[in-house]
Amino acid sequence: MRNNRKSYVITGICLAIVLVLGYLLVTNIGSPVGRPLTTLSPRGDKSQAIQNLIIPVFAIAGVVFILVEIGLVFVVTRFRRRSDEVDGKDEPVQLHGNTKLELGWTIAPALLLAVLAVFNVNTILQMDDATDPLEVTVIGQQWWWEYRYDLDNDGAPDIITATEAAIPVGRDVRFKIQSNDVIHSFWIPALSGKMDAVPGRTHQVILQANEVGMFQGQCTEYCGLSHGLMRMQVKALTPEDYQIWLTAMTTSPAQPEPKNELAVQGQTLFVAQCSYCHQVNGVTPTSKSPYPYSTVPDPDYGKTVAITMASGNAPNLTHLMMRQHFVGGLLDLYQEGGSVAQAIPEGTPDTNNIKRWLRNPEDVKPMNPNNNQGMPNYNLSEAQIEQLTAYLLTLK
Amino acid sequence: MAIIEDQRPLELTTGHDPVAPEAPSPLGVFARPKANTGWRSWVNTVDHKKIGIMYGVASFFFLLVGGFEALLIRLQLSVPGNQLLSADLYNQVFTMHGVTMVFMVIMPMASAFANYLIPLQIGARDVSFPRMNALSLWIWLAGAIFFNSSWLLGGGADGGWFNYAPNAGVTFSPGTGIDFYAIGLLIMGIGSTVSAVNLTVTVLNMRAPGMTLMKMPVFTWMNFVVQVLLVFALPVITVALLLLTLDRMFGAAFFDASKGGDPFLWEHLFWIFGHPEVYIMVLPAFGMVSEIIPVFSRKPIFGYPFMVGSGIAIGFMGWGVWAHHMFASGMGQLSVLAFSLSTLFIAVPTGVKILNWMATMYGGRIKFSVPMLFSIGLVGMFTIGGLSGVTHAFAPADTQQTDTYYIVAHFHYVLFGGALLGMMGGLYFWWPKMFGHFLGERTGKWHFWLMLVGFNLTFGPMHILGLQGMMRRTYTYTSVQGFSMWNMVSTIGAFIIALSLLTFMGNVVFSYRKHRKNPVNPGADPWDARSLEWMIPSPTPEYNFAEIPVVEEFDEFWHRKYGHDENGRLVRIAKTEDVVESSDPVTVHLPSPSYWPLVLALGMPLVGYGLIFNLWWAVPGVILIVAGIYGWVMEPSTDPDAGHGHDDHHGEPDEPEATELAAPETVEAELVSASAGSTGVTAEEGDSK
Amino acid sequence: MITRGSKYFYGAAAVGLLMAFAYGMITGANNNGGLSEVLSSGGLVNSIVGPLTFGYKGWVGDQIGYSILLSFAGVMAVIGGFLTAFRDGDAESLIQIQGPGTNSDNADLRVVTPQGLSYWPIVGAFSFGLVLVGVAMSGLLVGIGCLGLVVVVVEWTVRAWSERATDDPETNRALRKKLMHPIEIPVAATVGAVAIVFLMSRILLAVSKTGAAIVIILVAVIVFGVAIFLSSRPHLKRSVLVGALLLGAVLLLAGGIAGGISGPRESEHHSGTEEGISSLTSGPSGHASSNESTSLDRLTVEY
Amino acid sequence: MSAAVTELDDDSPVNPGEHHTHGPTDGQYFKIFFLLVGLTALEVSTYWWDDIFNADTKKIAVPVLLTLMVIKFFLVALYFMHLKFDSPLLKRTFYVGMIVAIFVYVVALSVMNFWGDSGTTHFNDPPIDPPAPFCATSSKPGPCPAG
Amino acid sequence: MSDLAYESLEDVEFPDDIHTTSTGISNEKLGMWVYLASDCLLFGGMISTYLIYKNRPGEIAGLSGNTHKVSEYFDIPFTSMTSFILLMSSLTMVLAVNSVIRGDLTRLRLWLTSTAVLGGLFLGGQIYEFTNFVVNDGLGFTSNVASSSFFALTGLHGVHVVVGVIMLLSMLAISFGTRIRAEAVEVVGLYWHFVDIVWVLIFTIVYLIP
Ligand code: HEA
Ligand code: HEA
Ligand code: HEC
Ligand code: CUA
Ligand SMILES: [Cu+2]
Repeated sequence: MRNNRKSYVITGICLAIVLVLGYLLVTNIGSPVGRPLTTLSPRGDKSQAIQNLIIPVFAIAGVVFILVEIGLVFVVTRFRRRSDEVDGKDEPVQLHGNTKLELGWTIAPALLLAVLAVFNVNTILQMDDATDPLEVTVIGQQWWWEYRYDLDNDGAPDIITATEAAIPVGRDVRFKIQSNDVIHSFWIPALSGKMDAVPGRTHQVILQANEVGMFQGQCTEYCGLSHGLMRMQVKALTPEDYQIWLTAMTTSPAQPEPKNELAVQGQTLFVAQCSYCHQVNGVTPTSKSPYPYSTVPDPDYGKTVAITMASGNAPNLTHLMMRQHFVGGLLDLYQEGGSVAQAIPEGTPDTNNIKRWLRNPEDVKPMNPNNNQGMPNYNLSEAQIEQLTAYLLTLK
Repeated sequence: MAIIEDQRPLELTTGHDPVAPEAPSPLGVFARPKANTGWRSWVNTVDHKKIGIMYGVASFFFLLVGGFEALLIRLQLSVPGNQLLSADLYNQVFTMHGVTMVFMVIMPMASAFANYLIPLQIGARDVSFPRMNALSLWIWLAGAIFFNSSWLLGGGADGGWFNYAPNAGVTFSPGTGIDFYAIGLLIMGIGSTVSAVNLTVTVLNMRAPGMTLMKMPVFTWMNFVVQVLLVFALPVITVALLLLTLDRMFGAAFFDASKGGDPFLWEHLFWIFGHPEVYIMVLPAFGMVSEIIPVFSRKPIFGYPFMVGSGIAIGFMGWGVWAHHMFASGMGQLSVLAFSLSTLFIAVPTGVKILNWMATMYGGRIKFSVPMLFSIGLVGMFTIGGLSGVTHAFAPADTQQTDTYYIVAHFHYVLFGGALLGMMGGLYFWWPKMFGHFLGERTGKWHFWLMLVGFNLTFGPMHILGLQGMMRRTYTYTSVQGFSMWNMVSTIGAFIIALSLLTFMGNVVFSYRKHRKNPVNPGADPWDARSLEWMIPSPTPEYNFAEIPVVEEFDEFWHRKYGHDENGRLVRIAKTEDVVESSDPVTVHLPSPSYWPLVLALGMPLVGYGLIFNLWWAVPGVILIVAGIYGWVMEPSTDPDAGHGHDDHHGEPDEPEATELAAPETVEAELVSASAGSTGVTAEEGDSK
Repeated sequence: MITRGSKYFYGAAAVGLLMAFAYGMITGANNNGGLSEVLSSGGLVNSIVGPLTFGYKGWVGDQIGYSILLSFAGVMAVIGGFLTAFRDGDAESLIQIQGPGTNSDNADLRVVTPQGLSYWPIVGAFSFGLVLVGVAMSGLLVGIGCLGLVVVVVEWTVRAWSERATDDPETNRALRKKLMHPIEIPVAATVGAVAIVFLMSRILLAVSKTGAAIVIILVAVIVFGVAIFLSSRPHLKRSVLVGALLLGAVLLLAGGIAGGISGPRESEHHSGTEEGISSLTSGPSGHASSNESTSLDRLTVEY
Repeated sequence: MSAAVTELDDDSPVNPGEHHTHGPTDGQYFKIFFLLVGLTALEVSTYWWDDIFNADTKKIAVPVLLTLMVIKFFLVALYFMHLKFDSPLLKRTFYVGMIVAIFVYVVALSVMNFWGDSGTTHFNDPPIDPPAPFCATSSKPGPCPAG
Repeated sequence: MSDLAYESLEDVEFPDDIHTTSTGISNEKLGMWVYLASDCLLFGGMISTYLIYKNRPGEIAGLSGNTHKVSEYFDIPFTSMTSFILLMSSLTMVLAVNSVIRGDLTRLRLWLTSTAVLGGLFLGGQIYEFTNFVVNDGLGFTSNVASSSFFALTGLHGVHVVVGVIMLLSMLAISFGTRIRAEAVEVVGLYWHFVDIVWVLIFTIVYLIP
């Protein structure tokens, strides 16, 4: 009796739009190109496991979405009040409910979710599995990450580095996550999910990279001023390259050659000025008590380590130039950029970036050194900056 | 009950009463307030309707404030590397935005409706404790102003709205912003607790004859659930905030890991409160939609018991899912597992609601009035938010999504697309009842469509951004991260929302002007609606019901107008004009206005400033609070001198202080005479508690 | 409306304030090298800011004089405020009191003279005495005395006002109650509670550890027992009740003062008490008494 | 007490119940009080149980104490606070609060590993598992194959 | 309607719950119960905090103060006495309620006074205990998290008792001046007993279970 064509047409159009948009989205948003942090392009087996859960979940959510929204459009257009309708005539049937129907749509979603829950449980249990993991300790602090490798399992770290961690492809890695001040969160989206770094606790994230690559990461728990710029990288190397990296990192860099005068002066300056916080193994004094940089020391942070390898709570710069990024990945150390993982970085150092940092660190990254949070601006002269840069370049 | 029946005619409502000229009181400013008009009548009112309107106005103001902050956020993020806001300022802005929107917009706006409508919907003349009602308004407002005054006094809070420790401790946040957060929320929490107790008791105790619980309108039901949730959720955050205050101001170390404190304690306490809180925000809107959809579909709500039951179920289940905000916190696999599962199933009762609304519309005759548009919008938009909620109920998936814009998208879809859209619909729906004129229908449609489009443009792209890895609470991003395009879209969307809100404000102004020029009363029942509030004239008279209705059915008012024929089709049985109340009240006696709630509330922020800056400032605050409490307790809730002369208390023996102990007979006499004068008057003196 | 009577007080307040500022400024300048020096060296800002911020920033020379003048101004302003609020000296209210036909000039002041007994002068005199004695003996007494004086001033003022507020003494009393009870009752209640708590804790601190447990339960049982005894009598005499209360209060007061004077027991050498012995013989038994002496050293006593 | 008060939904206010009955007499209160005192004395005595009996008795002290605590709690709530005699609505109100509190906080304590608290001064137990036992001679996790 | 009020004294004490509220329970009483239910969550939170921290006096770097648990300093015999006192005060409170229901103002005042005094004694005991911790044992509020949470919990309870005592004394004062309603006494009594109940929990969970 009523003309419902219009309703079907509108509903159909809406459905078509939704489907087309959905298709475009699904095919587009997952692409990692130009989106270093995307969560939809797993490169490791843990992130793949998550992906395997996400896809059916999204699919079902998408189906429910379409059913509800298209249903809504249909109901609303189909039962709209038409211009020729008057109150009191042909009024709607007064339906108060239908218990069976309602029970139905109580139970059906519950069942659906129960099925999904099985996969969910399965994946959760999977996340902590690891075989013969390489263990790396990660320490979050305002606003950078430190990594420690204890190669011989003697409890004392053998490699201390910042910002960029190296792992071998194909091996499980257990990141043991700690924090030195406030809560941070360690996240390499291509490899695994997040894990918070909570002061006083040790958490773990297990991951495995399936291919060589420089994977971007980002601190994701709000941690104060520069939270947004607290980035990090994990570079996955072939096992052979990884060995090369290990060897390089465990041998001390050569002292600057005497004829490289700038660098020698830079070293002196560094020991005088910078060793208050930074450590270069074998060069800076090791016996200083930790700079009261943060007040939330991890149980073993600061006690054992400070004496042997770290002066204060600032990145250990011993092998600075072994890295492709610094300042939490905000700046590149080499002009060729840092997107390709190399065991020993090659290329021309980007001295401009280093100088920019030394000139005014707070210009690169907002920090609060007055409250012991971050690196102060020492108002170095250009000459001093040249010297320091020359010295830093020797740290490879 | 608050209002007794008295044999004298009502003298209160007209405002200017020629019979009783204001007799100058020797007490001057300390005298009991009498004003019925002008700003004073708002300051001293205990009328739930005026209080509701003040809640509404204040929360709308804060919507503009919070929205302004949101616009700043969006401007800053519109292009990569933007320098508009510094990192520090940005952190303050998003924190204040979140807190403002949650505690100063959505919650009080829900309170506005709850205050205004609950007594009307259950057929009462006021809430159970009218003065306490005023108190909760003033305390909340004092707290809100106190909290926002931090902008002028050293900077806003910058710890995020959930303010995780230890970043919120003095070591890492030495400024005063977080003190304002802690104390501001404590103050507002006191206000909300008072109001929650009040409204809980109101719903239980003040219902009209025959109005059993299962005959209450869904809106009242949902608000009842919300009040109960508040009663239980607020103390939890109170504990958390107390501990935080002790940490920050008194040298304790509850959340300071270096001294043995545990940051997890804060997380748990916050989210034990926080998750019920999100349902506290959305259920009132659900209630409104459940009123609007049946009216404009001309069908009863589908599955009333299921609607009520699912609301209760949501309320209960909400207590068992809080740790889904902590899937990435490292609390341990077993906990993650348990909370992941419990969270999944909270989709079930919510789904029941969505589907029941659709079933209500199904087979109806839908009139696309503005309130209905907003309601349909809610059904559509909330579903999106709910479904994204379900996707992060899967814990492993959530470890990829948490703290990204995907979450931001989720909660704006549920908060804006759920709570705010619903309340916008509510405003259009109840506006004629509150103010006696319609909001412009055509402008309203503009408002709706602009809002819907702007909203989706703003928050839709955030799903994509989040999945592409953009983390929340970042004050900037770099162009290589590939977030630029969608952020721009989102910013444009935000300004479309702003435009829609301007449209709304224009609508308010112009429809009022039009009404002033050419007053047309919409009548008691402009929408042909269903619940009791539509039985009484618009705008609602001060006494609400001239005669308390006796309720026989759910949707009582509707059933007085309509029945159905043998096919179950709707037929009219009575003319609306014959069913609605005519306004000639005979026997109404209203609670008298009072200043004390305001006095008491004013003391609170003073104590707050005292704690933050200098304890001496707290002294006047404490004095105000104590004077407020005792002034209140000693003041009869109904002014014996009001309007009808000295009746009640004159029988009372005016005992000179502490004279001899009364002999038993005297005692009896005392009690009798006291109650004689006070059967009604003492009635809401529990108020004095 | 600002009533006639209050105008004088406002005037006095303004004068006092000005005097205080001037006094603070001048003495401040004097302390910092003399007026001319200040004017020439740019210290002017300090000497202006000083009195304006009540000495928070900048200079105020003679603090005491400055404070006295300021307090004078404050008191005058408050009294003025009271008078405005109560419309004292307001022609209209006087007329209202005395009925039509009078105007403010021929109002018969005897009509509005206060009647009835008042204890406040006595309390006032007593407080004043306390202050005097206190000046010689201890700051605490001065404090109590001052507090007493403030109370007297407030109570007396309100009472005096209320007695002529209207021509109906009944109403006047009611007015007074309405105004003062919200202040009196909480203050009295708090003072009562604090007194009990404070005195009791002094007594407990003075006796030995076991003694404390015994004392507190004894006191409680006595209170409890007396209450039961009294209530079990068919007719309660008011005098008995008051007597019991008074006796209790006096005992508590005496005990508290005695306890307070004898000072807290010293945990180590409390010869003769069981506690001292048991801690020697049975050792820590859950209480880290071995630590007590060391931790005691580190501590600044907070009581 | 009338049915109207008992059944929330029947309490049509048109016809509410009569006045509710009052609580116990003074004498009954005294009895309950002495009961409470006795229970408390029993509770306190656990403090010396290891002295009086032997050290093992301390172990059962905790459950005993908790039981006594619950009994005392309900004695006060039901009698002194009239819950037993008042409208069941009040009972429900209070019990809902109590149950929510117990549920929420017990779960929170469990999640924070309270029950397994090792008593260390550091956090209860970092939820990291001990390194999986690994055998150098086998490529699979787990202890070395026998032999 | 109002003649009902004269019918008997029985009805007079609850002048407002006759035929007026939907549930037959007066607003004040219901309100107080709702508030008490809410308070369960408050004390639950504080007790949980204490439980979490009680064994963590925190011997890690950066800690100031005492490294002992609070529980090492408890004086159980003394605290038991204060617990008894609170029980007594609960008894006197119900007696007060019964008195006012009977219309016996004299005994009402007697019992109110004794309840307040007993409450005061309890507080005196608590001050004594705190002073002992601080002065003799060197364990202050900021010594370690265990002590902070202990003081916060018992302090919050103490504040509740203080409020209760002040309410009782005010009630006493009001009973002289104006009329007093049995309902009001009963409601204050509910509060008082709740504070007692909480102490029952604290005494067992905090003091007796080490
Ligand atoms: C009004 C507020 C509101 C509401 C109603 C919800 C509803 C839900 N929320 Fe949301 N949530 C927030 C406000 C809200 N949330 C906020 C503010 C945050 C962020 C806090 C912060 O970090 O700042 C948050 C964060 C948040 C998280 C944490 C994310 C993170 O930080 O990692 C999670 C995780 O599980 C979650 C889940 C859910 C679920 C499962 C629901 C469910 O209730 C949704 C149920 C609804 C539906 C599912 C749709 C309709 C159902 C059907 C049509 C039936 C069929 C459906 C299925 C079979 C699936 N929410
Ligand atoms: C409760 C409801 C609520 C509402 C309604 C909104 C509304 C909006 N929100 Fe908000 N938001 C939150 C709750 C809410 N938000 C919460 C809880 C957080 C988390 C905070 C945290 O992480 O701690 C958050 C965080 C948040 C973020 C993430 C910040 C970050 O993580 O870095 C963003 C980013 O775009 C955002 C944007 C917006 C926008 C554009 C709106 C728009 O819809 C706003 C629309 C309103 C207007 C546009 C106002 C119109 C004003 C005028 C027309 C006049 C102008 C006014 C003056 C000149 C005074 N919000
Ligand atoms: C007060 C402590 C402090 C001092 C002194 C200090 N720094 Fe730093 N420095 C830091 C901190 C903290 C960081 C990490 C900043 C970040 O990325 O957030 C840092 C980072 C750096 C980096 C980047 C390292 C990386 O891994 O990203 C370099 C290079 C550097 N500093 C060089 C210097 C030089 C050269 C000096 C001496 C002139 C110096 N610093 C003095 C604290 C200090
Ligand atoms: Cu570190 Cu965010
Ligand atoms: Cu949640």
